[in-house]
Amino acid sequence: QDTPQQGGDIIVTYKDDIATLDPAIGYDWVNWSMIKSLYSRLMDYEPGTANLIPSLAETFGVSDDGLTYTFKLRKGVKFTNGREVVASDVKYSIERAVNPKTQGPGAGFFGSIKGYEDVTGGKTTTLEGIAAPDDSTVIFHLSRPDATFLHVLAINFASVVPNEAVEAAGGDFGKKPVGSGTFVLKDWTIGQHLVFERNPDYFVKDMPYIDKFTVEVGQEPLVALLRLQKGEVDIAGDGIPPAKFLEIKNSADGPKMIVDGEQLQTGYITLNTKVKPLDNLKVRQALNMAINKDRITRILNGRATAANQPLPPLMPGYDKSFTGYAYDVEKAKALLAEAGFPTGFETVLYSTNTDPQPRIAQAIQQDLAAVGVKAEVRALAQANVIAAGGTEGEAPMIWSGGMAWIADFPDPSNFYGPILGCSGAVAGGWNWSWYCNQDIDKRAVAADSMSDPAKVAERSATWGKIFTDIMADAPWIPLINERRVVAKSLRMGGADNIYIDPTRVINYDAIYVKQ
Amino acid sequence: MKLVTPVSVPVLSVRDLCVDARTPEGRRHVLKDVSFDLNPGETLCIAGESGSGKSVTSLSIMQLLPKASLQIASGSIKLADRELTNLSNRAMRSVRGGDIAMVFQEPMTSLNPVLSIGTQLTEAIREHQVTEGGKAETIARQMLDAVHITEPGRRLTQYPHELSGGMRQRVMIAMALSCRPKVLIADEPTTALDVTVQAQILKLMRELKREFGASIVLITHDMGVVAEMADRVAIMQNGRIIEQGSALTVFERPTELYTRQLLAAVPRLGAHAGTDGPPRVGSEVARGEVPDRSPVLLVRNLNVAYGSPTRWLFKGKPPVSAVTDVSFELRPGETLGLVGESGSGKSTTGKAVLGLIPFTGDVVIDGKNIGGLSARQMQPIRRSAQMIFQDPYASLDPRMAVGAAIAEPLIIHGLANKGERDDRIAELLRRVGLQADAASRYPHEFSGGQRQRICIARALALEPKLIVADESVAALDVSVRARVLDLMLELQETMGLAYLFISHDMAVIERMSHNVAVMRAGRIVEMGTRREVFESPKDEYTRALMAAVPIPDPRARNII
Amino acid sequence: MRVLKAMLRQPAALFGLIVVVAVMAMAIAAPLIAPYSPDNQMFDGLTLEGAPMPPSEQFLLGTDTLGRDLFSRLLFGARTSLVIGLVANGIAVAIGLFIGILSGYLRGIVGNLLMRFTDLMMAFPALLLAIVLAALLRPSLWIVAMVIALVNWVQVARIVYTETRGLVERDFILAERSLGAGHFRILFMHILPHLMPTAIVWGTLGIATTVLLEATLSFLGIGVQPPQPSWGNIIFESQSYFQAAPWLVFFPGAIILLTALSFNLVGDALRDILDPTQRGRG
Amino acid sequence: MALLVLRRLVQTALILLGVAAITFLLLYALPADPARMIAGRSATAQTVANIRRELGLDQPLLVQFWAYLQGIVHGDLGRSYAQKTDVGSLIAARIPATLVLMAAGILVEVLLGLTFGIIAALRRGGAVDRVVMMASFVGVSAPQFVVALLLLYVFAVTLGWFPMSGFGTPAHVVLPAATLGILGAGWYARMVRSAMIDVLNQDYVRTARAKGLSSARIILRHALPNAMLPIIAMIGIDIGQFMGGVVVVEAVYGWPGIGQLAWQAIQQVDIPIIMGVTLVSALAIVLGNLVADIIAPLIDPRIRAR
Ligand SMILES: Nc1ncnc2c1ncn2[C@@H]1O[C@H](COP(=O)(O)OP(=O)(O)OP(=O)(O)O)[C@@H](O)[C@H]1O
Ligand SMILES: Nc1ncnc2c1ncn2[C@@H]1O[C@H](COP(=O)(O)OP(=O)(O)OP(=O)(O)O)[C@@H](O)[C@H]1O
Ligand SMILES: [Mg+2]
Ligand SMILES: [Mg+2]
Repeated sequence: QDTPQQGGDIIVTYKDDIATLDPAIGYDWVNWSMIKSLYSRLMDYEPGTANLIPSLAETFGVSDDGLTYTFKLRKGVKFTNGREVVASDVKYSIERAVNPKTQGPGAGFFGSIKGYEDVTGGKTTTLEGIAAPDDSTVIFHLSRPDATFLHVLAINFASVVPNEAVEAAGGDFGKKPVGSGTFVLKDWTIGQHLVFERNPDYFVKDMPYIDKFTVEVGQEPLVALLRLQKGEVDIAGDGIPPAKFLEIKNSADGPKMIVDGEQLQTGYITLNTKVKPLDNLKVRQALNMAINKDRITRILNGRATAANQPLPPLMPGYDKSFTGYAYDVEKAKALLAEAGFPTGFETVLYSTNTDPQPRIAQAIQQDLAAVGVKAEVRALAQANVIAAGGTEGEAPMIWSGGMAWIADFPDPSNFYGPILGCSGAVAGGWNWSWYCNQDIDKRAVAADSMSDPAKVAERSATWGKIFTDIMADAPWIPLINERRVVAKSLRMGGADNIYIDPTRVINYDAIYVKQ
Repeated sequence: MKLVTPVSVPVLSVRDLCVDARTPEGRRHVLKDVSFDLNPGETLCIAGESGSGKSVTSLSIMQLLPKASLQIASGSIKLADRELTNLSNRAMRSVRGGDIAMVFQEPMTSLNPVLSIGTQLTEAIREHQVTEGGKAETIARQMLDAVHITEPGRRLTQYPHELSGGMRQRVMIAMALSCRPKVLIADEPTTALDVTVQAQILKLMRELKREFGASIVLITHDMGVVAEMADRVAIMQNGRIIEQGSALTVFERPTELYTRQLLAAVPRLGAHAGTDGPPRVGSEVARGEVPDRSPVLLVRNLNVAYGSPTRWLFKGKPPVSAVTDVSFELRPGETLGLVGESGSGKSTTGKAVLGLIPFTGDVVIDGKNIGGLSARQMQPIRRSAQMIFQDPYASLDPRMAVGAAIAEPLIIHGLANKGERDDRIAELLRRVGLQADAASRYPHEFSGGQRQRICIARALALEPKLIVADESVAALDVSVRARVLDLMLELQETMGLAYLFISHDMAVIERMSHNVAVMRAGRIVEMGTRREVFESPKDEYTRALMAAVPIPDPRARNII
Repeated sequence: MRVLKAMLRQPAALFGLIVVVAVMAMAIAAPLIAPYSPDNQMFDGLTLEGAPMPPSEQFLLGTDTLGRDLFSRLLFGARTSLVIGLVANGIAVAIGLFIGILSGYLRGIVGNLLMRFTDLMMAFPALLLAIVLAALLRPSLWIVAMVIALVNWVQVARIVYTETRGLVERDFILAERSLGAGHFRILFMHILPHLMPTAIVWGTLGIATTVLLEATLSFLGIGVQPPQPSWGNIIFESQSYFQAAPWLVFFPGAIILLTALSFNLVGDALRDILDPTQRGRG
Repeated sequence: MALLVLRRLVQTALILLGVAAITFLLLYALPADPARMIAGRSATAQTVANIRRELGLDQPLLVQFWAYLQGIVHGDLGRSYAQKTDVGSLIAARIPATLVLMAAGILVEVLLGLTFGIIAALRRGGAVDRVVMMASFVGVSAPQFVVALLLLYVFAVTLGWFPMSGFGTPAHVVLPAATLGILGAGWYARMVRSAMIDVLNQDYVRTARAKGLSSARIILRHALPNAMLPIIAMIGIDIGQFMGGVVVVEAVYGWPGIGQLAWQAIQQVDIPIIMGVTLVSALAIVLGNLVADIIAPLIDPRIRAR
């Protein structure tokens, strides 16, 4: 309705401190969006959507075999230290992200680039597969076709950083970031606030809209919301705590303050296929039928929808027609009896211990009890749940809440490897079902090599089928797709989807202040 | 009983005062119809049985009764024409310290352990006389001087636990006198003082009276002091004043039986002149001739120094020598009387001899050198050597009933089973003149003299071979004292007990001792048989001591 | 018996005693009194929007955020919380007394070592210990009680240490030594009784704080595990609902307060009754 | 003298070493793997292994501990796993805020606790006493998070007297300090009352009254110092106690102290930060106790003599 305007300072709050703004290291949903705005990458997305667009790259081309990508850089783009961005910076930045010395979590994304193993193995520090023949050309040579490669170049780990600034920071680049993004970090008072100001030299005209945003950290969500209601805060980054949600939603200004939208998220219960009696398919199927998902969405005040497959509805490949396992207590009991557990069994359900996860775990517990399964709830700190999940034979069931899967980029493949593929079913992995189906693994590899842009739809369908087929083995109970809820002050403008941008969380480049 | 007609308007007038004690068993009368007047410039001495209500009377006047357990039931107390019993707290404040000052009976617990002597002295001065900072200090020093405390400057910076019993008492006196009160109530002010100092204090009180026209209520059991000081005398027994009159009348024509007993029991210095040992009390019971005459206690070159070892960040004070080169020996059945100036190191010697404080030199008890023994090794020795502490209140566990306190040594040393124990306790209490029901009461519910007897009973429970008795009869009225002393002598005769008997009362020392040692400034200045020391004292200080002993006869008053 | 009689004479203590007995009875008889199962997440226990229900005829004290009956949960929670408040706290006070008294009394190496050990324990972040235990042990009520006891004794020890240091200097201890009393006797017959007021204050105040500490531990994942109710975790789970559903904070808060207060009233009376210098007070 | 300071310093160092050793041991007993926390979900096993190697986590425990100790000796607390920043500077940036908060909290609790404890002791058994003791109970049994939110709601949101969040001006410190102090004040009031009642029954208080001193002087100069002994020890303890409260209070009021840092570090198993915060707080506690140990003899000369 209203059009974007230039200018304005806003205040954003978060509970957790910002760990780092180093794009090779930062990997949590809070710093994710800030890093996005501080740096630019070869590729980016259209605000509020999952549509890839060139960013630092002016144009790009892919070879027919899908193994070579050639990018032409935009001219005259400058780092905020004044130096122009050149092709070798791209090469340096990605090599830095892959280099084990950086201790970055994102190295694996670049696994398809030639020479990747040599760098991660410590043999060399330069990636054979990246070439910068001149200042404005970058060429990537892949060792295998990778349909997600353009997405990979759009994630934060592929952000371009100036070599000299990294070195000057002496290991503290995360606190003294230099990039070529929409914003510049002006001040960082540890534990208190970070001030971002617009980058006047940003290469897209009239971007961003706001002049400045201040991130106040250490702000309890409940208090942040009180402040937002008083007009002291513009965006409560952590969303609305359950205790406040209904009050705000039902208040007069509620609808204008709440941004509530879908995200690429699925919350699920892992059923450990290596633990008795969950190794029995019938048992897993029975459990899938035992959970009353609607009640759980009610506990969440309706901020989620019931899920029946691993992929979230927004993800390409989501199968709308798939019905999964419907809630049916009698059938579940019958299946259990068939499996040899007419009176149920005892098991353990892990969950993290921050609200509302223990509550959801208890709801699950009650549903399981209804079919005779006595599950002991263990609500532990996140790190301990992760440890239990990654230990073979340890955790029969884990409610993923809090660590539920949110896609790094909007591609269905991102929902497979670590959490359902064989590669994740190892000690220390994230495949807590310990589900490993070689056949499906092969199909996944095949789907990922369909890098031909023309086959996008076909590829999505292939992936979709993979996930619905996985459900036949029932390694998960897909539970809910939680929607993301952000609270903003009345003066904030912009469409809802830039506050819950599928690739950025909050898109600071696109939001604006009204009047 | 006829009251003496007041010459002028009394400064203090007590009428029909009744005080009740609240006990779990109900109310008990502590004072019954106590009446007396105090005229300006007059000294009223209250004497009487221990536990008869003397201290309670004085506390009532000050309105300082422990409200929880004692309450004024009826009666009036008038200061000039102000009624004190219903005075507001604020008004009472100016009365206390300013109009009426009081010296309490137990000096250890009556001084605040965490405040320096100087602070405690000057604050009263500042409270009642408008003085600039420096002057209060000067007055304080003068007052300490007046009560004959050595090195007053240093004392001001010391804390109560660093002073000897007598010094604490003198501090209390200095504190009371410093504001020149109209009425001074002194509850046993000289119990812990040697006679020379006592004489000086009494002189000081007389001066106060003369210079400022102060009136004095002096509570004492020392009939010598009474004779020396009193214009009028009141005798108390069982919570009542049974006799009241001018000093001469009471001393010469006592009407009550108790008064007569009291006067008869007064020991007189020189009463035992010409004999060597104490008189026999055990009639014809053969004195257990102790075959083994080797000393039960042998002390050689005893030295004790106080001072704090350096701890953490604090530098210890330089050690102060309290006892220097003290040597003596004590045989079974013998008593060594230890007299001397207050603060001369008597208590210190006593404690060191029992290994309660660190010392250097040799102490041999019953053939065993106790130097460097551990607590466990000391245990059997403790059985044969006991101490009666100078400050009875402080040496009793306030949370332990008296019966249990007396049972302590029996339990510790595994004597007497439970049944026997109760009998033993009752027997011990009876012997020191306390009722059997005392066993279930707690130390704070007793009078000073009663507590002292409890301590004696506790020490006797073990039937030790050696007892260090530190001013053990100081707070007892003469009749009880005579009983207790007789008891001690009897035990000595039957069991061959040896006593290290510390006292400042020369008459008592004369009665009890075989040998006498005189201490001054940490050293023994003279030692010999009783006869030698009493009849031909060599040391100048000893002679001064003898001369200062008050004579229990008002006609023989040396200074008026 | 004497103690009980004396206690019955004081109205405040009597009140405390009644509440204490009542709460204990409630805990024991919870299954008989509770209108619902404490774990039952009832369909009509939540509004359609998922909000808890305020107190009503059906749900005496309202429901919690999962639609369970708060009254029933509080009844069952009493069992957990009493164990924590009494046993865990009691053990903590006992250990604290023991260590504190020894380190205050003993001189030389042993006393010093004990105190330095206490210092070390005090300097050590207790919650960290709890977190690690949480990861290594299977959290259960008794383990929680143990952890709390292990964490809480330190402060008591420190206080007792200081007090003991003062007591040891008192003359009656010297007198006791002269009687030949052993360390054991002096410590436990003469020093310990003087520490009773402190122990009682800490013992009774500690009830409330340990009950809440249990809740904090729940939060760290070492508390009693859901759905087992405890007063602490009931209040902790729903503390941010103090505006939206005040009954969820108020009722458990009130019962913790009331219970702790009652124990304290009893403790105070006990303290006075045990203190001979207070005898005769009405 | 110098020797004694040295001795105490050595003891402090030993305690810190002990704390460091235990903490280190405990943290490595945790099943949680810091490398995996850093690596996140998308990381391959190889990435995790690389990170672990880079952090030195593949070394034997003793080697790691030794390296850590060597760092400490050089004033280096290591680098945060998650933030890749020098732990020392992270802590240094947050310490002042926590110190301010703690000091203010202690001030609040001591002032409130002493005042009300004394009043209650003087009015023992009366209505005032009852009310004060009830209030102290509410203070002790109220969960801090709730207290913090209530204070915030009433005084910042509704009345607007104080800012809701942040750090910097004196007005900012009022509510956090009050929250932190209320719990302690309850404790103090009880302890002070109990100790005061005891002391007021002592003979020397009677002596002071006999001198006609004002009640104020009797209470403050004569009774209080004697009653303070156990209280002094409490102040030392408080510093440790506050560490827990600080986490909650800092969170609610957006106070930039180390409580928040610690909390986040625990969630992320950021061992260097946990170690650093632990050591710093241990140091604070040891210093607190040291101060208590120094003050106690200043108040009680009898202890001085030992
Ligand atoms: N707080 C108390 N509670 C109960 N009884 C008490 C209390 N204080 C004193 N008494 C009793 O009151 C009586 C009088 O005691 P008081 O101290 O006045 O005796 P006294 O004449 O001063 O004796 P002494 O010469 O031994 O000091 C004694 O029987 C004593 O046991
Ligand atoms: N704990 C202590 N610390 C320091 N000095 C002390 C201590 N106890 C006693 N003194 C000092 O030691 C000296 C001897 O004291 P002691 O108690 O032995 O005297 P005393 O002869 O028993 O006197 P009194 O007849 O007054 O009881 C005094 O100067 C006293 O100040
Ligand atoms: Mg008396
Ligand atoms: Mg003496």
